[in-house]
This record gives sequence, structure tokens and C-alpha cells, in this order.
Amino acid sequence: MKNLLEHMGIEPERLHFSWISSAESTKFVDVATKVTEAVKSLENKEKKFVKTKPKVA
Amino acid sequence: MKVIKIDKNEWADGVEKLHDNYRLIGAVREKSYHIFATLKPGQKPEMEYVNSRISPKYVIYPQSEIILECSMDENDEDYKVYHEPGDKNYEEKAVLGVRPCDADSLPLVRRNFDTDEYKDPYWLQAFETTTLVGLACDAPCPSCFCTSAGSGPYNDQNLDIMLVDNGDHYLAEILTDKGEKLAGAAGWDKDTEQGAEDSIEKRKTGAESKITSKVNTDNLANQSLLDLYDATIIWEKAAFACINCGTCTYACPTCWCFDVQDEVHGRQSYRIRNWDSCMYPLFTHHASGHNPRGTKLDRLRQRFMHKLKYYVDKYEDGIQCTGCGRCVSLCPVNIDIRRICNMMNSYDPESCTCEVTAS
Amino acid sequence: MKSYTEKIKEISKGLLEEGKVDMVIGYRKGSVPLMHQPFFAQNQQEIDEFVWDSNCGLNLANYVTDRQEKIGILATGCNSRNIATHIVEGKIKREQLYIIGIPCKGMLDRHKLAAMADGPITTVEEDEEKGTVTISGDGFSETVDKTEALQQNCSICVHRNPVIYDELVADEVKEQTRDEVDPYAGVKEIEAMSPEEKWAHFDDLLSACIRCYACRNACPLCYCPLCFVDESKPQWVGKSIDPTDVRTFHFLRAYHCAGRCTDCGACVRACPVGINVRDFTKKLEKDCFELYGWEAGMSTEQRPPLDTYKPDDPEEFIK
Amino acid sequence: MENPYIPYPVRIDEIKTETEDKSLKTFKFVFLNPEDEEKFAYRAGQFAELSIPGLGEIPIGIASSPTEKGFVKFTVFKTGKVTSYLHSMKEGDIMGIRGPLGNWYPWDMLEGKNVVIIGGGFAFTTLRSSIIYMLDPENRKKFKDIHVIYGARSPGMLLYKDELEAWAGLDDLNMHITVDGTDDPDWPHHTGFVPTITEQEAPSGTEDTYAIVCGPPIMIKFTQPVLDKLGYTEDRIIMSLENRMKCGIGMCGRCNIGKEFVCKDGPVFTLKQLNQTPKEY
Repeated sequence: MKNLLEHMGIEPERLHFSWISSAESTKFVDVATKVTEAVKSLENKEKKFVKTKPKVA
Repeated sequence: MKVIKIDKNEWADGVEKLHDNYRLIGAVREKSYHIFATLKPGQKPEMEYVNSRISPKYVIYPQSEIILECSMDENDEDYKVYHEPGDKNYEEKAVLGVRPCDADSLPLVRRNFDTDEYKDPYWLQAFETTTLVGLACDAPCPSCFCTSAGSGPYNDQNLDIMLVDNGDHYLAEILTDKGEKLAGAAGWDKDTEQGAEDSIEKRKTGAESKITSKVNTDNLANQSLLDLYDATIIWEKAAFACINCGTCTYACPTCWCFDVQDEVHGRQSYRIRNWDSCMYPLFTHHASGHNPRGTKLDRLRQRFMHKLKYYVDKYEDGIQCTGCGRCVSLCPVNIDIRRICNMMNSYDPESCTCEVTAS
Repeated sequence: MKSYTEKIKEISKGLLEEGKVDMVIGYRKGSVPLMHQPFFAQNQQEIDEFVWDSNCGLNLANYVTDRQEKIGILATGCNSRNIATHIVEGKIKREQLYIIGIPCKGMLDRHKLAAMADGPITTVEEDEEKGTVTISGDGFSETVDKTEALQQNCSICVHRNPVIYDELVADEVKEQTRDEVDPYAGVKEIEAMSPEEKWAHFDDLLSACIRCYACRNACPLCYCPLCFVDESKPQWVGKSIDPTDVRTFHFLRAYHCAGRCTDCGACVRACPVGINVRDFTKKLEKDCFELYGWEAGMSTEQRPPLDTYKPDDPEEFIK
Repeated sequence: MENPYIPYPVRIDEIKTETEDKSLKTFKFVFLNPEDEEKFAYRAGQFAELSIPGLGEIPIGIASSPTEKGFVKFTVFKTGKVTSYLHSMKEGDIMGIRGPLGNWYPWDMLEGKNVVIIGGGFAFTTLRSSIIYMLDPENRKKFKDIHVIYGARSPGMLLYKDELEAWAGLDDLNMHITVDGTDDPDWPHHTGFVPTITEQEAPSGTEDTYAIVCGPPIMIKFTQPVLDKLGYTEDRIIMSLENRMKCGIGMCGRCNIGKEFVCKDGPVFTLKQLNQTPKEY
């Protein structure tokens, strides 16, 4: 999944896979923060796979 | 009808001027084939092309189109009250170089969208604001059969202007007021030399003679609808091959079926009309699970019966097809409407047999 | 190819006469160049319509899904691998099939040839001795090496001979090796791009898509009774030609084929606007080969890698 | 140019659960703009598209009668995406109605005739409309004998129970209510399938007697031979069809049976007409 998403142009920083148990709340916060920061730091701010108004006639 | 002469350099100048008054749509090369697309300022349409891969019906009838919108925010006046979108744009547009077969499809489609009881405002407004500058066709494909499908390479009945390529110039038939207006805006008004109409006639005969494949339709109206419906010999083999994709219907200039879908984005709801296809099982699938056209055979038969029998009977004005040949050349499994049509036309319910032609 | 056709007819005749099968699935001559029609024969007259040459591109495995009859079926390398996948996935039983194996020399690329031609193609002739293909039409005629006229998936194919069969119509053809051809050259080109370039590449690739679903429906793997794009409860993807929806459709469809795709090229061949859908699927095929050493449909015993779990599956992507 | 795709905005005025399994609810709508009610002038047998912004539309037969003023009513079976959502909506919610659509039962032709209404399950909605319409004092004199045969699986699955009881007490209407089965020893009406009750109770199919049949396919299948036996010719059997619809105005192309659109040329057809089309319903 990650490979194909990257293959078609989703930046690696936008994708993250972690194994977090329901007991590991600190790890979840930690990972979520890291991912948000990684995405924010991307140069390209274009939203991908986000649809606002359908681009149709 | 008036015939004028447009030198090819005047053609280019005229197109340049037209950009000011019209949104221009013309054939452009997309990778390895042509499509009809809005021309950028200064861009000229290609006039030497094998007909566009997909029919230009989307100029008037876009594949996806927002037909209604409303707010999903309680504080707005149009909260959950659908209305026409405010940004619909029906500016004057002109299609340059459209083929007669594609123009001839428009009245066939119109009778669906423009009825005594209901009028489709989107199709009609788009149609009424469109001027069709046709290009008589000198390069028919092997899959073309327009001459036996109520159209023809030089058919000017549904055009506003028809251009005939005559070497270094076009001979242009000005056919309607819309055409007159466009020619005026482009500054095309040169009289033709003597014999222009003869040249058109000669070229027309030449073009028609190049179209060798045809469909026989003379007996379709006499056939019993239910006999054809039950004629397994016509449907079985084609239905086997059919993969039920929508290629034939989406490429076809005379197919109009659509689906309506709601989409919500943010606090706005859109009602969108998308092309749909009778080839898809979902097209007729009831919420209960029942499907009146549940098999491949049902759906394939629907497409051909619709075009070649139901509408022959309904409007008594020939088949719902202009012979553009796109479905023939694009079908991934070579289901050929010419073959099916000839089978339907020649079907003998007594013996359950029909003539099978090569194409 | 004449000899193939004759042999196919001969085998089919025997199968039907001996009552070993109820029908034989092959191709009959198409009404337009480069396009034969999948066709089933149940009697001599129909057998006579059978044809085999380089225009038999649509994967016949499509036509056995969930069928109850006993079926004779032609199978090239990729077709046989899809039949094997069908057997593994329970879509047909091995004992229902009599597989007529066809050592394959590749199919002609109808999109490429149409683009090469200077007008509509009326005839296509293949010279087997010289290994050339001549396309001609009104006022033009062009001869090219067959290797240049092949579908891309065929030119890089490393499994031209059927992997399962009951009988072959001819001796096996020589396989191309991974040293001679790089099956992943196309994928690597995209892999070398930056994210922006990749995004733009796929935007451009899909710009012509009309969502006719020919790619999906031509694919023998896409046999779901209700495809995710057609579901309404929940609705996974919009149905318009909005670029996000179009991309979502292609991306997810490709993913459903991961580890199952044999790169038969039916999707690309079927596409009316010539989109190289393989830009999606080939990447997954490469990953499956490199990560799991897996090639789809090589046996009727093993389930595809994304269908199974092994403790040593690679998991570098989990951080 | 009137845009046939724009629904009239309405408010849900009242919701009534009809059946014990809660799968059927009757919605009473009031038009937000009172002038729209006039534009929505309909005849018994027509349908409309119920429009829920953000979800879509569903074609539903109109259950109220044109003689009932100030509101329109629809009884909806919970089955797909839109109907499930509708069932979760509350009184006061805003949505839309587009119509009226399609044709109606042939009221002009039925004048001066005996009318037998045969209905089963939740296909009784436009039949309710028809009964109320015919019972209106202005209209009742236009028709001769009226018979109504209506059946459901069990007493708890009957629609419009209060009205059924009221109709059963009328002198100028022959009401035959039936259920497939019941545990209730005091059940005052018939027990048995609709075709059986039709055979017992329906008048014979004389020249001036017409049957309107609406129900699930299985009921229709077994009622048809009964009507045959009673002497009803195919042009005196009137049926209302359902097919998947989107536009409701004969444009989107999916609901056709042969050259007729169920949405525009129907939904009401005589059996004679149906016998001339493919059975794609």
C-alpha cells in the first residue's frame, strides 16, 4: 500500500505505519505528533486525495 | 444556402478573431489520437484528423455535471433547498471541424432531452448556445457506415456551417443564422468562383464511395419486437464475448443515459449527473436485489434493441445511430453493431435464422 | 500461426466429439483489424470459425469464472497463470477444464500500431519468416519488426509458455530471461521521479480516463459480484470524472490485483483511450517479486502472498 | 424554462410507524412554500421523487389522495441507502419532493364501472390514495361497486390499520382484509393468500368491471390466473410497476420496458400493454 501510494506521488512523509497497542497511549501521541510535524515540514503543500468541490462541469 | 470561399490563411485569421466572441472547441491531438477540447487563446484546431476517439457529445452533455446545489449549514438560506448552481456558464461557443456524423447525433439526442412534458435545461441551453462548424469528411474509417445510418460524410442537415476542404481553401456552406453570425464575426465573406457547388458535389460522391460497409435497416420496423427480443441466435455469441464495460456507450454520440449522485463536501451538497451505461448491472438493479436486466445477455440486448428497434418503433424515424463506427473500432471484444443490425434486420422468426455478415 | 489454428481446430473437434467438454473457448476472426473476438464453439461449424494469431489479446480466463460446464480453453502463458489463479481462488475447478496450451509469441499492440499509422488501418499482415508486421490503409503502408509492434507486456514477458495445460498446440517457445529483458524498466523510470513528478505523471496518465471500466472488466481478476466503486453502502469513491475519484478508482483497483496480476495486458489493450494502466499494476507485481519472490499463477497450490501471513514477511515499513 | 430536476422544499410534519417490524413508516410532508402545493397537483396512482440533500432521491408512490388538502403522504419501506436515512429523520426536518411523476390509474375510463382493487404488502400505498379518492362524496357516485382485497403477512404488517377498519364498516365499499396467518383467535377478517381470497370474493369479470392489481411479484403471478378464470380480459387488468429510476422524467434511460419508460409512460399499464413488452421489470 505504502509503496504504491509513494509510487504515484504521495510523499513518504505523508505515510506512516506503526504498531501501537491500545495500552500505548504515549507512543500514539508521540507518533501522531511526529507525523503531523513531518507533513507540516513538507515543501509541497498541495493537498492530495482531498476533494473540496468536484472538478466537473 | 450561401456558399463562400475561405482561403486557408483567412481561416487562421478568422479563428483568431472568433476567440474574442466564442469559446472555441476543436480537434486537438491528445497523445496518439484526437479529442475535442477547448482551444487556448491563439490555438487553432487541427483540421486534418481521423475522427476524434470519443465523440464530442461532452461539449453539450458533459460526462459529469453539477445540476443542483444547496447548503448543508442550518444558518444559510438555501439550507437543504436544492437550486441551480450559480456559476453555470452558457457563453456562446463554437465547435470547429465537427464531423457530420457527430452533428447528426444531436437531433437524436435532443428528442430525449426536449420533450413535450419535460425539458432538460442543461442540455438545451448548452445546445442552443453552440454553433457547429462542420468539416465534411474525406477520410472515413473502415468502421464507418454513416451512409446507411441516416447520415453521410457530407451531410449538412445539422450543421450551422459546413466546410469542404478544397485544397488551398475551404468552400463553406452557410446554413443557418448562427452560421451567418459566426462567419460575420470571423470576417469570412468571399464569394466563390463558378463551379464551387459542383466541386462540393464531386467531392461528396468521392467521399461516399469510400464508405463500403453498411447496415441494412429496411426491415427493422416490420420485425416483431418480441420476436427479436427472443432471438437467441442474435444475442448469445455476442453476449458471451461482451465484458459489460461502458466503452461503446461512452464513445457513442447518440447514447445519453445518466446517473444522478449526491456528494457533500464541507458544508455544501452537490447533485451531480454522470454518464451511465446500460451495460452495467447496477444501472437497473433494484434496492430489493432484484434486477430486471440481471444477465450480460439482457444488457447487451438492451443496447442494441434500444438503438435498432425500440427507437425505430417509438419515433418512426430510423435507427438511433449515425454510423460513426466508434463502438465498432473501440469495443475490446469486437462486438460489431453492423453485424448485429444486419442479423436483426434479416431475422426470420419462423426458422429462427438470420443472415450473418462478415462485419 | 496457421499451424496453430489448424491444431486448435483439430484438438477442439476431438474434445467435442469425445464428449470430454461441453464447449471450447477460443477466438474467432474479428471484423476490424487487430481485434479478434472471444468465442465459444459447440459444433463443427463453430470450430471452423476459430482463429489464432497475434490479435488474440483479451484474456480468456475471464470467460470461465463460476461456470459449471466442462470447458476446453486456449491458454497462453499469462492466460494459463490466470486460470491457475482462478483455480486457487475457487472460481473454477481444474477438472472442469481441458487446457489447450499455446506457446505464445506475443500480441500486437493495437494502440501503438494505430498511433504509428498514417490513417485508419485496414489490413495487418504478419510475415512469420521475416518477423515483421505490415499495417496498411488508404494511401499508406508501413512495415515494422514484430518486436516493435508487440504489446509492452508481451515484449518483456518471461513466461510465454503455459504453466498448466493438458496438451500443447506446438513445441514450447524459447523463454526470454530476466537478463535479456528487464520486466521492470518502465517501473524504474517512474521510481526515479520525485514525488511531484510522479504525481504529475499519473495526473497526465489518467487525464483521458472516461471511467468506462473496460480495464476492470477485461481483467480476469476483477470478478467481484459488486466492485467497490459500485458499492453505495458505504460509498467508497465518487462516480464522477473528478480527478481524485478517477485516481482513487485506479489505485484501489490495482491494489486489489496485487500479487494476483500476471501482467497479461488485457487492461491496457481494452482501454479505449490507450491508458497504460500497467503503470499501477506493474509496480505491485515488481514489489511482490522483490519482497516475496512471488510471481502470480505459477502453481495451483499456493495462495498469493497478500492472502497469507508468514513470520518472516518483510515489515520495514512499520516504524 | 421550468427545471424538472429541482425538488419542492418540504418539512416533515408527521411520521407514523405503520408495521410491527418498523420497516414501514408513513411520512406526512408540508410544503415550505404554500404555492408549491398547487403546482404539485396530482392524480391517484402517480409517484414522486423524495429528495434528501446529500444522499439522493427515491421514487415513491403517493399515498395521500388529491382530495386530501394541506399535505402529501408517502409510505416508505426501509431498504436502501436513502430510505434507511429517511427512516432516521425527525419531524421538522427539511427535505424535498419532486413531482408529481408518471401516469395514474385511468380514472376517466373507470367512470361508471365496477372497480376491484387487489393489493398485497407495502404496495398498497397508491391504492390507499385511490380508495380515498373514490370514496370522496364528489367522486363516489362516479363508480359502481367497489371491492378492495388487501392482504399482508400478519395483522401487524397491514398498512393504514385504522382506515382499513373504518372502510370495513362502510356500506358503499366491499372491504376484504386478509392475512397469510395469525395467532389471534379473534381475528375478524380473512386468513389466506390474496389470490385465494380474490377467487372467493371478487366479482366476476364482466365488461364493466376492472381490476387494479398492486403487490409483490409472487402475488401478481398467482392472482393473474384467478382473474383469468373470473373472466377479466387483459385490457381490464390494470397494474402499477416499479423499476429502478433516477430522473423520473423519461430521460436517464434505465427504467424502460421495451420502448416504454416505467417512469413516464407508466407506472400504470394494462396487462394488455405489458404483454406486448419484454418482461424487464
